[in-house]
Amino acid sequence: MSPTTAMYVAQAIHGLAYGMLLFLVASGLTIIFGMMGILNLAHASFFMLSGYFCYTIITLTGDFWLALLIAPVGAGICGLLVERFLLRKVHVQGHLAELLLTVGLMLVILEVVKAGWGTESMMIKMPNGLDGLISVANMTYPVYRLFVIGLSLVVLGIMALILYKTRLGMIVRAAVSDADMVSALGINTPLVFMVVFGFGTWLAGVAGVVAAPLLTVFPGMADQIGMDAFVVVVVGGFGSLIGAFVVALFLGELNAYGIQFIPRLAPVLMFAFMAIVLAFKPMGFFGERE
Amino acid sequence: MLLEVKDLNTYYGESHVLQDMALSVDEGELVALLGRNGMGKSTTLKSIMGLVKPKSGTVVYKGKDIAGYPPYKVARVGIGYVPEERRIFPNLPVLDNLAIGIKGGKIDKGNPDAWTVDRVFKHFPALKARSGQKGSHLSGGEQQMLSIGRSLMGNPELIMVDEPTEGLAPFLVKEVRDMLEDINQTGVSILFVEHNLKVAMSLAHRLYLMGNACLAFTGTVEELDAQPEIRAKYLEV
Amino acid sequence: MNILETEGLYHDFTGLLVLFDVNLEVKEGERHAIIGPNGAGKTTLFNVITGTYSPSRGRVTFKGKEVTGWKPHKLTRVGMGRSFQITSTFSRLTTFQNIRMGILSKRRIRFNLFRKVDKMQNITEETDDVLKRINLDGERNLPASMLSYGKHRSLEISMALATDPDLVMLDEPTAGMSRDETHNAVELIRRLTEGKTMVIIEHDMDVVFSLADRITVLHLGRIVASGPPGEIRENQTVKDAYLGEVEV
Amino acid sequence: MRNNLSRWIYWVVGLVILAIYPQVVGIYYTNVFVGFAIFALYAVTLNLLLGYMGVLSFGHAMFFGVGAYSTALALTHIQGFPLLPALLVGGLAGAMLALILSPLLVRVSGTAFAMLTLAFGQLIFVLALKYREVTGGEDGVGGYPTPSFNIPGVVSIDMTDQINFYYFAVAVIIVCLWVLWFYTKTPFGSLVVGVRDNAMRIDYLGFKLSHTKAVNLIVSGCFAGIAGAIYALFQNLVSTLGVLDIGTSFAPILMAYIGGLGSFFGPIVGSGILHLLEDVTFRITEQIELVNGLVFILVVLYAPMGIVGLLRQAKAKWFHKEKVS
Repeated sequence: MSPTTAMYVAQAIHGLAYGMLLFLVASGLTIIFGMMGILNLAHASFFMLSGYFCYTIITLTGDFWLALLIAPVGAGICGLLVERFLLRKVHVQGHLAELLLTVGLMLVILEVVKAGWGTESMMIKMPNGLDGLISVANMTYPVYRLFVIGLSLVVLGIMALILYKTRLGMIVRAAVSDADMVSALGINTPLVFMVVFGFGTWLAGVAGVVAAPLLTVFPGMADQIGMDAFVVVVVGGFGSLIGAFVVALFLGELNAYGIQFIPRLAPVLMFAFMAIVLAFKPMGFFGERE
Repeated sequence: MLLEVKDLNTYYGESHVLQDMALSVDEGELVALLGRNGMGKSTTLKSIMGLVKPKSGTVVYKGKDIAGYPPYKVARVGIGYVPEERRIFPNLPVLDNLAIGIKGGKIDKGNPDAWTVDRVFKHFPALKARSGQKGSHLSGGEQQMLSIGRSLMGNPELIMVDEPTEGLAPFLVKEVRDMLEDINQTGVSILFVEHNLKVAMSLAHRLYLMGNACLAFTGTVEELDAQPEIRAKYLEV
Repeated sequence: MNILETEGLYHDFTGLLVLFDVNLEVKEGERHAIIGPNGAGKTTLFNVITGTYSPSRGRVTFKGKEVTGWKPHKLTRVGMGRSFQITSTFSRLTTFQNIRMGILSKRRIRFNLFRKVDKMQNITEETDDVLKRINLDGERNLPASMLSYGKHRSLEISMALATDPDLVMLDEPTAGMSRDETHNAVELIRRLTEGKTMVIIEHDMDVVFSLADRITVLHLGRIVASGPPGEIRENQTVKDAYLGEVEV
Repeated sequence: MRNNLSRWIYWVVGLVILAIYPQVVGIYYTNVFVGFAIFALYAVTLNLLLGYMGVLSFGHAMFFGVGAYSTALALTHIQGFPLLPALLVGGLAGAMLALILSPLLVRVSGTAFAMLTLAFGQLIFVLALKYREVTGGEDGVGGYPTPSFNIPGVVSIDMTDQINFYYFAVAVIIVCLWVLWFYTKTPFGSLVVGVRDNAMRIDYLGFKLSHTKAVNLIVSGCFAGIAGAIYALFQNLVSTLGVLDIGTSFAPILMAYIGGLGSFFGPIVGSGILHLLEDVTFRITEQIELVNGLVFILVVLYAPMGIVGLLRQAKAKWFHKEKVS
């Protein structure tokens, strides 16, 4: 294989890994939006928070796998609490109030993190065995990125199973189109909202831990992925998981190749892409409602 | 009394859309709620269901005041709701639409009277043929049947049906009317809002007539028939 | 002379055909009622004529000019006004402000940035004049959302008329009104549309037969009959399609 | 007549207070006031969209920032660029940006509008960061000359003097606020409110919805740009993180929301409250954003109608009681 091809393939894997991470973050965002109508601007903050949890757990125990297990759960619990004690209270005031509340939350989480862990970038070592390169068919791949892709696929699979094979999933899919009606059929929708919100933040948390060794942990670590996740949700269509998946992978690749060829314009490309899509499809590719 | 509503007051913002509303439904009864547009019929159902929060008043269901309960709790005490526009889940197949209505997700095997998918299909044969279709692919009449069937899956003792025949083709109007009567025969009480007077008068045991935001008349079909001036004032246009 | 004509109008919603070869003719100065059972396509026909949708096929001609696919604001500017079946006012604005919108439009005041609207004496006077004529001067400073149902409906109709259109399209103006309110609304409509052309969708046969010079019956997206009230009353197709059903 | 008289008295008293303010409080609070006034204007322009037209601009910093950068760049690169044109350049830049974006923005409302403005705001932020040779990136553009207020042959006032600048800025901002207030009272202003309540009906009354929205957008962008221009003159430094970042977009939303969306003056009150709060906070902690975040949360939870709304409620209650007793 020629070096150029190898480079293309390497970029593709980079893009795929980032796209998968992006999907983990965006999927929670889009389900929460679809069900509750809340555009959660603090969503990426949970991603970052989980990264810090991961750092602390690794510092204490030295075990990445333990961090992967616990940190996202910690982020998820924070999400549950936020839904239960803050968002639910302002639900009656409408979506603007909810949106602003998440803005406040975003600022608070950021400042709390800065106060608690400082503003330095902190390295997270890749777990043993995943830090090397693997060579297949004359080409080398970074193992960790393959691991990211694999893990994301597993999470994706579990999510699909829950969503399409369980009663909870059925309820969630129904609630995305009409939450009030679901409630009128005897389902405790406030509880479902809370669980889904928690699950969504857990997903962001998983992404946070997995991304930590790649991005390092610092207060700005959520900036790009948070913004990208919004683009994914908007372009893919509010509330559409399939849309989020397709667009996340596409953006991942766009990002990877963009950085390769036009480093300065790469982020611009993404926003331009979003503007073009919205100009023609204000609901996004797979969106059905405002 | 199965359901007894008293002094119910509901506001949308500052406008007082239900003023001291009162009504009752007995076991096995078929009760119609009539009135013109904008009088508060749908709001009455929504206030009972908890979809709109009433400001004051009592909603006593089987001896328990459920006013102000969230919708899911109202549903759990045994009230089914079939909304205007049907509001079926468009992206779910018919079977899943029905399954969502099952309380707790399991059909009570110990109860021989429990509603099952098969039993719903027996009442609405048209749905059976469409059981794999997505909700959005159904016709208006089929959606209405599905919406009623979905509420029955929760084994309610009372269902509240909002405008069951609205927007349906004439031959379907009669069909839906007959289905409601049929379901009532099985022991389910029904409170329904209807603006097709013919359907309402032929179906209901008892009627409530709403004037502006409050009750204007209550009685049997014969009693309303005997008072043409009331009918003229509140119903005919 | 026809003020409004449609020729071979078709419209469909993703595969579902709701208008089928509709040829409607409305003469200048006449009061034309469109009746038909629910789902016949009456409101869709209104929406296609007033520019909410473009028709899938066919032509709309207004005042001798082809206006197929024109947007609502353009149609309003050449003299078409409409009211809605579902009351559609500016809910947080007062009755006065609602009507004033129509007066501003009639006076072609759009991008005036140099005077306070409250200080425009002639606009205020004209608006108050309209309010008096529609018996809403007592509710002048009430937000539209606080009006009673009947008065809210009157406001809805009056907003369409405030722009002083040559052709008024009223979509079920008396829907949900009591008999007294209906009676008043009919009088109001009669008074306000003096000398104008009116097309009205209406379910109340008393209103239709007392108001209309000509009636068009729509059934399943097609025109099944069109003619003066007496003729329509006797038409067997119409009876089968529609009139037979509304009797209680 | 009496009403007119009392209005005059309010104006005169207000202006006298503004005139002697710097002498009374000293230079530090004079500058705090200028900061407050700039953001008051900026928050009012946001409320033209949010409170009047009913759409949330989530990237409003782009108008503010573009105005600030244009002024800063004009002053940096054009020798002897005069003061008032420097302000105009900022306003023009904001208006131009709004004009360019309007074909897209007028098509959407609700969440889509918020998202689209957020996206464009970020796009411009990223562009400014990347094109360092123009914008100076994170370091920004600074140290440009501050022109004097010059009417040839009549007067020349040195604007590097902070007291002088205070008078200049406050005068410009009062004029701008008055213009905007007048704008909301014009026939067109009443149309804008109509868009908020029922956008569809606007079209059926013969007004063109998209044009109406676009003009309001441009007015909002223009005055946000002017606010940015004053900021550029005031700070003598314009950096990406200072004028284009997401925090600069959130600030006016918070101000408008705290003050109350329903009134023209709400955002001004909101700006005042936040600036006071900031001043107090700085004495205790550096973490101004934490306080902002908490304020966001608390206001949404406990004062959804804003401070002006709370006052109105209290007033209504009070008068009600009075009537009863």
